[in-house]
Amino acid sequence: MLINVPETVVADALRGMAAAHPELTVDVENRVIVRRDAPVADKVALVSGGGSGHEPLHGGFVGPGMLSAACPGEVFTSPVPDQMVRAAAAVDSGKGVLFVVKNYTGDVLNFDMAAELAEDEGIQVAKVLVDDDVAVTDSLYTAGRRGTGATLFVEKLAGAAADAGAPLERVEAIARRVNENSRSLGVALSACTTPAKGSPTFELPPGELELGVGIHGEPGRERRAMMTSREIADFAVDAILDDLRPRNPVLLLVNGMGGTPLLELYGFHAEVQRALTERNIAVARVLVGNYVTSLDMAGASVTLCQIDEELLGLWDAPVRTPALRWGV
Amino acid sequence: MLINVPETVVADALRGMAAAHPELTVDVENRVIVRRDAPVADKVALVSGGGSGHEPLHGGFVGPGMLSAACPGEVFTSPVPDQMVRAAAAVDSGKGVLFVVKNYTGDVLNFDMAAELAEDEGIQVAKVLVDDDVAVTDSLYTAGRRGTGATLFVEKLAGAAADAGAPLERVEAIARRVNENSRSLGVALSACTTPAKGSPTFELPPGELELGVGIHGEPGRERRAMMTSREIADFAVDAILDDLRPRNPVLLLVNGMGGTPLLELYGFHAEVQRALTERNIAVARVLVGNYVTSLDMAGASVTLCQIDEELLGLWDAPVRTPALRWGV
Amino acid sequence: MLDQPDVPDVLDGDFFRRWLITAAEAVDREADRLTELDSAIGDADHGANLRRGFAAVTEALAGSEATAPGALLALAGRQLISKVGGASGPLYGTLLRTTGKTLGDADEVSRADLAQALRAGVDAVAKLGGAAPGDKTMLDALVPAADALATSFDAARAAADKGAEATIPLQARKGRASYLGERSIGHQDPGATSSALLVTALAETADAHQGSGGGV
Amino acid sequence: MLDQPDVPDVLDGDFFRRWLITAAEAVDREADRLTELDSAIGDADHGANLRRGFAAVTEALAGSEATAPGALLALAGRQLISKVGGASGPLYGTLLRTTGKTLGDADEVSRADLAQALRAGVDAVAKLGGAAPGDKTMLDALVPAADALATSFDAARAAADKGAEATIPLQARKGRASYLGERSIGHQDPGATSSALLVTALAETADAHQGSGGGV
Ligand SMILES: Nc1ncnc2c1ncn2[C@@H]1O[C@H](COP(=O)(O)OP(=O)(O)O)[C@@H](O)[C@H]1O
Ligand SMILES: Nc1ncnc2c1ncn2[C@@H]1O[C@H](COP(=O)(O)OP(=O)(O)O)[C@@H](O)[C@H]1O
Ligand SMILES: [Mg+2]
Ligand SMILES: [Mg+2]
Ligand SMILES: [Mg+2]
Ligand SMILES: [Mg+2]
Repeated sequence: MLINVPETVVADALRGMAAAHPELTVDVENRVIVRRDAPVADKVALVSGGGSGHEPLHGGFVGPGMLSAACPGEVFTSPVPDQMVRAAAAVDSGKGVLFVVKNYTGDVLNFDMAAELAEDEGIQVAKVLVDDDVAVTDSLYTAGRRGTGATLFVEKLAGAAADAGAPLERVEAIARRVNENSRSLGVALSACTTPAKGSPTFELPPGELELGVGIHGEPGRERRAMMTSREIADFAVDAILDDLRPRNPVLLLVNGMGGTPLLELYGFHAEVQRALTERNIAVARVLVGNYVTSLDMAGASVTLCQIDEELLGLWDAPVRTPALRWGV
Repeated sequence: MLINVPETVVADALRGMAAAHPELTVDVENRVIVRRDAPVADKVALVSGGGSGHEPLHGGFVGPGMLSAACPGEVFTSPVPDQMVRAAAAVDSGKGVLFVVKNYTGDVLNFDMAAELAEDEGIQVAKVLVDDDVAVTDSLYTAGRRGTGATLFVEKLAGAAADAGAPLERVEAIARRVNENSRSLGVALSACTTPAKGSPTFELPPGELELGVGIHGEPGRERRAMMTSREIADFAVDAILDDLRPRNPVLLLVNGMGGTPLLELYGFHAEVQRALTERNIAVARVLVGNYVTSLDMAGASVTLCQIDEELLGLWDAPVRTPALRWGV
Repeated sequence: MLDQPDVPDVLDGDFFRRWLITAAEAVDREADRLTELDSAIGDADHGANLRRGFAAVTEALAGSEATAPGALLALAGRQLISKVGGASGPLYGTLLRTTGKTLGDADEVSRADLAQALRAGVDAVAKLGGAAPGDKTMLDALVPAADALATSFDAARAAADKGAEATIPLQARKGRASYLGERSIGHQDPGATSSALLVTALAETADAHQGSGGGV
Repeated sequence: MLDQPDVPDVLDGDFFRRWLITAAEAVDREADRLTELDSAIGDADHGANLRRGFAAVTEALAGSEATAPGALLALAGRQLISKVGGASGPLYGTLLRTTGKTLGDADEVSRADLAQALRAGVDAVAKLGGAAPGDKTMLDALVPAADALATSFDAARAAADKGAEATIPLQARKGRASYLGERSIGHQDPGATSSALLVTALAETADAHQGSGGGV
């Protein structure tokens, strides 16, 4: 690994982010990444965060049109409440703060504690849980669906709504709507290596793959003999459409897990497009790249979000962050 | 690997690029990626290309402010003259075409042949060779320095000059100046796996690294026991400064080889910044990310380009491509 | 001694400090094993998480004048909440904070007091995380340990160890191991394992306390 | 036969077609080995490159009416230039095109004619790539093979094989193997190896030609 020691990986990365992005204020000690111009007057603020190792999520999505601040935890470990409270205080303009929380026990518990503490400090807080991963059954027998690729959609679309001046309840409602209309499925062609462990999180022999993986190097729901890009695309699209049958056009995210070359990811995207066309799903907008990663894991995930005119407008609205930028 | 069969990897990727980027015209059969609005009247055009496997280079740099067209070859294999001639014909407005060529025997020979053929067709062609890699001694005993990270600088700065209306000789002169003022060094923490071979291009035991690697999965100049991010940064910066002692501020590219997590790359960037500060090198602008990759290779490269006011202005000029975009 | 298997019974601030430090040492020693267990059915960070948290506890203890058992546990719990993150941070933090708060500000407490307070702490963990015994979580070690502590320190240790081991055949229903469905079967839960470490540290502290004459 | 070691000596279009197809088969069969050699000191694509190129040659031959040896080689050379890329595409393409052009439009040529034309082709490769024998490239097999072809097909085959093997101890001075400096020593050059394959295919074609009674 290209690191100094496992203990300083997150702090080192934050120093590197600070030097790379003058438009952000990076508090390395307290682990908070904030838009330099925060708080932006009269605007609802968005705060997200989670374990590190998913870069560019979330820090790379801080900026006009998206997040106001991000709180990076240790690798694959949710941040602590102190970070979120500090972030909320830094970005709140008085119009309130939306916490965007991926549905993992750790993230939920820490953000819940933070929301209580922030409210004690007089900050109005709303929360939205992202839980889009169809590999996990949402039942009494699980911690519920995981939050994965849809996080990008929630942060972008709710961020655009906040930019457009929507009040907190409205921004929250949009975030919830985006989540409810989004589904993802991920596959791993290799495990990933966390700095703390220093070796792959699980053994995956070459010639096999894991279907239905999350973004934390966990094994998936099922192991199979290697499939072609075409077969994986069919599998992922079917798994998603089993659960969400979009009647409107969709936003499509074909996301690399970190270790899959962009060359392969584009090829996989071609197969996903084919699979969607064959199933009569219209794609309104698409994003292909490494956005919600699992360190160096090889693999990819597919996320669909059914949209309407309003959400499409929010998607096309300008965004200016390290990892996502378009419009003026 | 996330592929169908090795033989269709490049074609599959081009189909995926076409579907992802409506602002590009992708000729999958003839393997040419062109700005949709080409030829742009009264503008010098830039054409580059090289083996695939380095994405987003070059196709991801096609667009306003950078390349007019790119020609992707097979994985790690330079494209053939037919592609370059076709690209030149598609983008030439009559003001001529600059070929940006990375200095590899294959690229040089194929672009040379293409230049002859294009000139036969009445297209004015100039060429610039990029050879920035200090790991290779430029002598009678080598094929000369390799072209690596500086390609991005050449394409961006010469592209901005062309956009600003400079004639062919001037665009060529700027490209040459950028190359002459740029130096790179790369390290590999793993080999990469090409689709055709299906296994790593060389054996690199965990706990060792290769110093002075190129971008084609070749072994480097030297193998050593694993070094820390800090040590690697010192090594790379010293190797570069041995050869180029900038008196002006520099552009800095901290480039991931593809398989190194962004988290680690940002941390490495922090160490490169420290190393430069300690050596009194001022950094004017910086780019951190996976821009000139070697498929799934873990590792990073550092590129410095000494700049003046003119080049800085060209750097800050707007660019709108899939992989690089800023300004209006 | 044979008829006094359960001394000491007067537990002062010193005892609680030593428990926490013994626990921190055990966590540090066993961190790799905890991470290994977490990599089988989780995300390979449990050892690193607790090591970081208990290092902060040790440091906070050194910088604090507190002597009351309740205050010490609450201090440790707050450190875990502020420094660990993940699922185990809030859960263990709540365990120690609630246990500490329940003990109140007495300078000395009995084993029975501790057993009762621990029970309250475990209940708070169950409430916060929504899990019950059998879900393959830390509760599978903590619930039987708190019950057995009413009998003796040794009984608590044995119950925690047994509870941790008993998670192996279970299918997880909470935490990230639950994502694996049936594939979570056959692996020991990392959180139950770390809970057993903490209870073992408690029993060892009691053993030493007794040896050093600190017991009744 | 013993005093006729060097038949055939009249080489027609059919002979050249069979040479190119035999070469294509050999390249296809040995592609993995070529790639393996290229992965030691290059970029692991030489086998795939030539397989792609010679598949295009085979296809182009099938679609062409050409019968003159020179035209057939030039056609093959153009295919390699248009389909291979990399260093070997222009170099092998130039080899065959120049050899073909030098043979002119005769319907039949002698071995001596071919030896002379191949010499011209090899010179063109040396000029294009700027390499010389001893630089650890395809020239280390091609130059001695072209010389020996003046004597016999078998001599050419032996010389090419020997030349390819002799690249092992050399340090590369051209192509991407040169980037490795001293680390290029100890590996056989992929391009010299593929050149030996092509010359072997030539000698095999001659053997079969003779067997089938096509010789003098
Ligand atoms: N809802 C819950 N209730 C009780 N314990 C839980 C719950 N969820 C997870 N745990 C415990 O937490 C442990 C994992 O802790 P850790 O690895 O530090 O956090 P994370 O799962 O966030 O990575 C599990 O082994 C389990 O014992
Ligand atoms: N300048 C040169 N002159 C002659 N042959 C060369 C030269 N450069 C490379 N070669 C030959 O080309 C071979 C490599 O071909 P190939 O792998 O297909 O191309 P690339 O090096 O572009 O990947 C080398 O093994 C060598 O024999
Ligand atoms: Mg975790
Ligand atoms: Mg090549
Ligand atoms: Mg964990
Ligand atoms: Mg090669």
